[in-house]
Amino acid sequence: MTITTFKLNLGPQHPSTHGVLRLILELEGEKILSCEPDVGYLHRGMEKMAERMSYIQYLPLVDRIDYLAGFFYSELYCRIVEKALNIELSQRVKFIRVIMLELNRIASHLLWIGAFLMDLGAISPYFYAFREREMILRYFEKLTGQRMMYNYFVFGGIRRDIGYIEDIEEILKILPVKLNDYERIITENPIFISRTKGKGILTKYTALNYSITGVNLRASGISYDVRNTDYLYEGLKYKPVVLYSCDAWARYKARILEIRESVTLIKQVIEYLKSCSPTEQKPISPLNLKLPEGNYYGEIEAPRGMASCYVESVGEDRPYRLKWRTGSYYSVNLLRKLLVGNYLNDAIAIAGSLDIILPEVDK
Amino acid sequence: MNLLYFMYMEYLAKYNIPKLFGDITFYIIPFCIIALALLIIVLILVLAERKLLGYFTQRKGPNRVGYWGILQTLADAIKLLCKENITPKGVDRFLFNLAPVLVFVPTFAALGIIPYCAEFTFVNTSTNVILYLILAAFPILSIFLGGWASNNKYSLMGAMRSIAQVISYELPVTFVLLSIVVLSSSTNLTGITLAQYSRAGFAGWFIFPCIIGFVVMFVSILAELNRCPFDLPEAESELICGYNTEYSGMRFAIFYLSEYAMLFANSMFLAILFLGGYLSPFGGYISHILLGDSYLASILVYFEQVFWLFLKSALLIFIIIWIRATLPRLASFDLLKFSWSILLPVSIVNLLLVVLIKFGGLL
Amino acid sequence: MNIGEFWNIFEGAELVENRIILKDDLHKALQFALENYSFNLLKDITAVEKRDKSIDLTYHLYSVENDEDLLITINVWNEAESVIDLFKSAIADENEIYDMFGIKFIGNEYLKRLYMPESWEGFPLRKDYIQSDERLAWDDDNNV
Amino acid sequence: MKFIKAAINISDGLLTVFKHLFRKPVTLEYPEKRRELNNNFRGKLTVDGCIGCGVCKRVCPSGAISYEKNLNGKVLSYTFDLNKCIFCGNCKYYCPCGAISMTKEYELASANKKDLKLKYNIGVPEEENIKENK
Repeated sequence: MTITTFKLNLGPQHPSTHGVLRLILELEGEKILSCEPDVGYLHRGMEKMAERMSYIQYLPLVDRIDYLAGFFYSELYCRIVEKALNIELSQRVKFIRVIMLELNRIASHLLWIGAFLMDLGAISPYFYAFREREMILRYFEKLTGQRMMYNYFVFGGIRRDIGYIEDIEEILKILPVKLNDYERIITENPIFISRTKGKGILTKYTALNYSITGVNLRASGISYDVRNTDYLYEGLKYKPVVLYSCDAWARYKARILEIRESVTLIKQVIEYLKSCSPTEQKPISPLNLKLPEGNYYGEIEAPRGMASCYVESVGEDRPYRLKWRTGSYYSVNLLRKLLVGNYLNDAIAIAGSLDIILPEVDK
Repeated sequence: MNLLYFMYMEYLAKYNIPKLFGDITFYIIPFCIIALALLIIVLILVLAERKLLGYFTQRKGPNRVGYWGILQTLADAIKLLCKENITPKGVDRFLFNLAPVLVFVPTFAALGIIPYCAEFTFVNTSTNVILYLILAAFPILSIFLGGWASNNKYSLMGAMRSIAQVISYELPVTFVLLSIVVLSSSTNLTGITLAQYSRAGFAGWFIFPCIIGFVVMFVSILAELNRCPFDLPEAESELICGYNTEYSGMRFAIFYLSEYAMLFANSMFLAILFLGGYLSPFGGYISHILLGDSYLASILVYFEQVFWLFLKSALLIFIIIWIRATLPRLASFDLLKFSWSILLPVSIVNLLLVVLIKFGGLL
Repeated sequence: MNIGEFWNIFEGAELVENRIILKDDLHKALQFALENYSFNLLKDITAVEKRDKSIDLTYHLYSVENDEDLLITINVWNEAESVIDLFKSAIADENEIYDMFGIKFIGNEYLKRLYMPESWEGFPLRKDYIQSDERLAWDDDNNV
Repeated sequence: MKFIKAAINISDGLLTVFKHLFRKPVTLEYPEKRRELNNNFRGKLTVDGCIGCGVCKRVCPSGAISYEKNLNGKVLSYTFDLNKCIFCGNCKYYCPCGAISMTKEYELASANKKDLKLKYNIGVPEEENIKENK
C-alpha cells in the first residue's frame, strides 16, 4: 500500500496561530509527519534599529518586542544601561518595577488562558480572562498613559512615582476569586483534560536541548527561574512553580499557579511601598548618554521564557551591536519536534500551550 | 391534516376546479408557509444565539442595528446576499454549486413531517420516525459535497470529519429511537406524541422511563448538528471554517441558515420524542380551562399546542447554546471513541431497560 | 567548575574576561562542555561583526544543575561548524545568524532565509549593508 | 464513578457560566460612552512656551518632529507629524522647560494626512497655534 501525504499551510492567516506564524505541515490524513515553522512576517529589524538610534530613542520601541509584556523588555534594556553607567536604584524604585512586571505577567498569562481555551473551542473563559486583564490594563493606562506601550521605565528609575495603589489592591482582591471561577470551568472539565493531559509531552531532556525556558520548562520539572537570582526580587519571598507531568495540562496549570504566585509577590511589595515615602528622581540628560566601551548582558524572566539582551558598546551614543534573546523564538523551533506524530487538532492544543507570540519571535 | 384536505377539496369542488389542481396546490401553499416561517425562525435563532452567548460572557451581543440589535441578523443576511459569490479556481463547479442547494432539501422535508399540533402535519405517514432518521443524516451529504468540491484541504478535512462523526452518532440515535418505538408502540410521530399523554401532564413523558436515552439522544443530536462540543467539521480554531471555508456570499448564507434550521428541526424532534411534543405539561390545555368547551377554545387549542412545542424546543435550544458557551471542543479521535465505546453500549442497555419496563409489567 | 581546567584542554584557547576564546574545534569544545560538565542549555548564540569584517560567535551555555554560565567565543569568517546535533535549539540561532550575517553553518540542513525573503540580497546586520531597495523607502510626499 | 465525577465537573462549569447570565454586561458602547482618561494619558501633542532647544527632536524615536530655522539658525517653528508619532511621551518627558504636553485627545483619524501635521510657531500665543491646527 502506498501512503499519500499532503502539505498543509497552517497560517500565516489562521485563527489559532496568534499572529502570523506559518507552519508547513506534512500530513497523512490528520496525522502530522513533519512540521516546518516559517516566521518573519512581523520582522521589524529591532536589532538593526538599535544600531541606528541613540539609547534614549530606542527605549520606547523596546516595549514593542512583546506587546503583551512590554515592561519586561523595557526593564531589561534599562537594566543594561544602568549596569553600564553604574546607576544604583533605590529600593522603592526596584519594588515599583517589581509590581509593574508582575502585574504585566498576570495580564499576559490571563490573555494566554483565554486564547488557549479559545483554541480548544471554549468561548466563555476567553471573555472572562479579558475582563480581568482589562482591569490591569486600565490601571496601566492610569499610571503610564497607555495600555500596552508603556514606556514607563527610564534609565535610572521610573517616569513618575506610583499612584492609585488602591486600584492594585482591588485587582488583587478580585483576581483569586475569578481564578477559582476559571478553574471551575476549565481545570477539571473532562473534555479539557482529554484534550491536554498527556498531549505534547515535553521531557526534561528535550526542553533543555531545545532551549525552552520559563513556564514551559518549569512545567517539565526543572526549577529554573531567573527571578531567583534577580536583584529586583531581593528580599521577596517567592516559590517557583514546578510541575512534573510535562504535558499541555501542566503548562496550563503552571500558568494559573504563577498568577497566584505573582499575586502574593505584589502583596508583599505593596506592604513595603506603603511604609516608605515617595522619591523623586531626575531624568538622565538625553544629550550625552554614552555607554563606556565594553559588553553588557542582562537576563530577565519574561512570561514566555527567559529574555536576555546583549549590548556591545564602543563608546558611542548608540550600541555597536544589540542582540535580543526571546523565549517564544525557541518555542517555535520546538514545534518541529513536538507536533510530529500528533493529530491536527492536538497540534493546535500543543502549539497553543507553548504560549507563542509572534512579535517576540520576529523581533 | 386530513380534515383540512377534505375541506379544501370540497371548497374546490364547489367551483368545479379539477382535483389535480387541488392536489398540487395543497402541497405548494404549506411549503411557502414553511419557507417563510423557517426564514423568520432562523433569523430569530441566530440573533438569540449571539445575544445569549453575549450575556453568558458578560457582553451585550449585537446591539446596534435596530432596537436591542433586533435587526442585526437581517442586516447580516442582506449583506451576504449582496456579496459577490466567489467560485475559487480549481473547484468542481457543478458540485460546488449543488451542495448549498441540496443542503436545504432535507431540512424542509424534515419540517414537513413534524406534527406541530393535533391536526397539522404536512406529510403524516405511518413511519414518520424512520423517515426523520434518514432526513436528519442527509445534510451531511451536502456538507461532504461542498467540502469535496471546494478543492481546499481544510474543507476536505472538515467534510471527512463530519462523515465519520455522523456515521458513528447515527447508531446510538437509532437504538434510542427503537426504545421510543417500543414505549409508544408506534412509528408515527403523532402516535408517539399521543402515547405520552397522561392526565397528570408531564408525568407521561418518555423522558422519565427513558432518561438515559434522552441524554444519549441529546448528545448525538449535538454531534449531528455539528454543535459545540462536537463542532469538529467547522472547528474554527483548527480548520478555519471547515467545509464552508471556500463559500462566500449567498452560498455561505444558505449553509449558515440550514445549520440553524436543522437545529430548530432537531430540537422539535427531541421535544416530540421525549417531552410530549405538542401536549401541554399540565394535562389540560389553558384555552380549555379559560374558555371552557366553546368553539373558540377548540380552535385556540391548536395554537396552544404549537406554542407548547415551540416552547419545549426553545428550552432545548437554550441548553444547546449554554453548552456551547461553556465546553471546549472534543478531539476528533476522542469523539469517535466516545460514540463507539460509551454512547452505543449505553443506548443498547437503554433499549433493554425500556423493553423490561414495557413488557416486564413495570409500566 | 574550574574554567581554567577547561581551556587548557583545547590548544590555543585563552581566557579573556569571563569568556573562553577558541581558535578551532568549536564542536568538540561544546561537546566536551555538554558531556563532562553538563552544560545542557544553550541559551543563545550571539554574532558580532568585528571591525575587520570577521564575526565573533559567542555560545552562551548554562548548566541547570550547577547554576553556572559558560561563554565560548570563536572568530569565524564565512563558515562555521554547526552544533545542531548537540543542541537542537541551535537550529533557530544558526538560522537567524545565517539570515542576518550570512554565515554558513556546515552540517545544518535547516538553513534558509528566515526573516528576509528568499530573493533578498545582502545580510542586514552586517555593518557594510546598505538598504537600497527603493520599494521599501518611505516617501512622505507620495504617501499623502 | 468516573462518569459521575465527569458529570459533576461539567455541570459545575455549566453553572459557573450560567451565573454570569445575570451579571451586568461589561460592554462599553464606544462612541456614546467613553472611558474616563486621567491626566497621564498620552494623546495628541500641544506646545506652549517652547524655547527652541531641539531636545525633543533628538529623543524622538520615529522622527516625527522637525523644525524650521531662519538664516541665523534660530528655530522658528516646530512640526509634529502625527502620522509618524508613536505617542511614547519621550519629548514631553525630556523637554527642559515643560513646553510639550499631551492631551487626552485620541481620535486622530483624518481623511487627509496633512491634517495630522501640527505646526507650532515659536513666540506665538498658544491659542493661535491651537486654532491653526484644528
